[in-house]
Amino acid sequence: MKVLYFAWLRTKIGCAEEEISLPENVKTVADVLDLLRTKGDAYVEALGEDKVIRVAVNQDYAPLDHPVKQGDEFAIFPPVTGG
Amino acid sequence: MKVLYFAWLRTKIGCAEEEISLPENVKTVADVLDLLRTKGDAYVEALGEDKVIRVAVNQDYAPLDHPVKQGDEFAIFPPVTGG
Amino acid sequence: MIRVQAENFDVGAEINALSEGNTAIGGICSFVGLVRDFQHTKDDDTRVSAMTLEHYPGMTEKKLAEIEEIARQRWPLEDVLIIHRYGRMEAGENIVLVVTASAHRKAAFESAEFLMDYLKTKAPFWKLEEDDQGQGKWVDARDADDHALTKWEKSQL
Amino acid sequence: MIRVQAENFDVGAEINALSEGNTAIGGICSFVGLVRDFQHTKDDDTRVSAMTLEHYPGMTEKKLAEIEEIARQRWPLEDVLIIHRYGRMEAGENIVLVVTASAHRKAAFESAEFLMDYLKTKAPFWKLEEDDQGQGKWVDARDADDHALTKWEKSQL
Repeated sequence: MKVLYFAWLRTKIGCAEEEISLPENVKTVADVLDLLRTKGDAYVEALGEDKVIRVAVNQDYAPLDHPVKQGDEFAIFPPVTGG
Repeated sequence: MKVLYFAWLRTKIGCAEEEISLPENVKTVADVLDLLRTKGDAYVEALGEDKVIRVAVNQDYAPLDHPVKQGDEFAIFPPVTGG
Repeated sequence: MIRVQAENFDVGAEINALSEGNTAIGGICSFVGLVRDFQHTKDDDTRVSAMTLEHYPGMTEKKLAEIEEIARQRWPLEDVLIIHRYGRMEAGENIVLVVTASAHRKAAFESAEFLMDYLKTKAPFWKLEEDDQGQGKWVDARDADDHALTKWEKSQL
Repeated sequence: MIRVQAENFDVGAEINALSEGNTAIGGICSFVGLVRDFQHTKDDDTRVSAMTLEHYPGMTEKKLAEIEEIARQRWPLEDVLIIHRYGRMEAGENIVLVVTASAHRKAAFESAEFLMDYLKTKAPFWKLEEDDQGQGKWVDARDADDHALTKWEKSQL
């Protein structure tokens, strides 16, 4: 699955885009975030419980219980500040 | 006193502007309208009780009891429809 | 700034000129009213092809200046422009332009809508519509415009 | 119509192009958001001299198209234009433009304000402000923008 990071999440994690494989037991947005938190300190810090982040699956906002599958485009970013 | 007519009031009365002298007893907007109604059928029809008209004295909207004096600019017109 | 004129105006050029060089402006809201080429659905099928706007020279300028002043007191505005035309205009031509510039989006939107509502009910203009047979008809005032104004008088802005 | 682009745009030319030839349009409302050259009054005195807007290519276009569609369903619009820039912009430059054209004034105003409120809270853009020392800082989302959106969800339009 392709994972994209934007704004301070991108700078904190130090990468804009990466490919991850989903283990069998990873079925929701929350599961993916848990999986990413095992990848090192930068991830733990960026995706910590105290951080306000948003997730989009296939370019639509998705809640924590939204299902995910291998081919999805998974994006993590802060609340938007455009306009 | 200069009296101005606009829109259908102008076309009904057949004049855009006229000069009238104010008798001693003409002290308010209502008095002026009464005076004008004595000037003929076109005036009676244009300024009839059933007509919705607005009055401005010296270029400000004025109610019926607003005082008037000889040097004033007195305008009569329908509700506005600009914009 | 207010302008009452017979000549047409270039909406784009006016907005561009207003924003130029003032970096305190965060948002500019504009509204332009145009002569609509509509069918008289109520009475008949004649098309309105043109109209003439009569106004009250002197009082018009006075009212527009008052309206601008009220808007500037209510909202933190960097700039205000009101242009209102009079005379004969054909379908598709500009009638009125309101532009408001502010540091804040909400102030720009609200003040522009306020200015238009106020113009519609207080500025001394009268529309004479001309159908495609050349017949003129004075347009009646709309209750909806008075209601739009009531909104501003009631609201605690 | 929506456009997501790095290049600047000419507000006036865009508005003029939109109205041309459509005599069913009675009113056009536009809003342009600009980079403000403001003081950081909260933290310090450094001036913001430029900013960079990052966005999510693909999702941006999708969200803007959705927002346009919602506005067209809610209001009787003759035309809609949304332009949003990304990349680096200096103080005074245009960021975003929304233009709505309708037969009716109220529809034009309301839909333009709705589009801006929606853009501010749903379109995937992130501002990195640059002060005059060249330091970048990611801008936090404002609660006020969420509240502006809530208005539209509650209102019976």
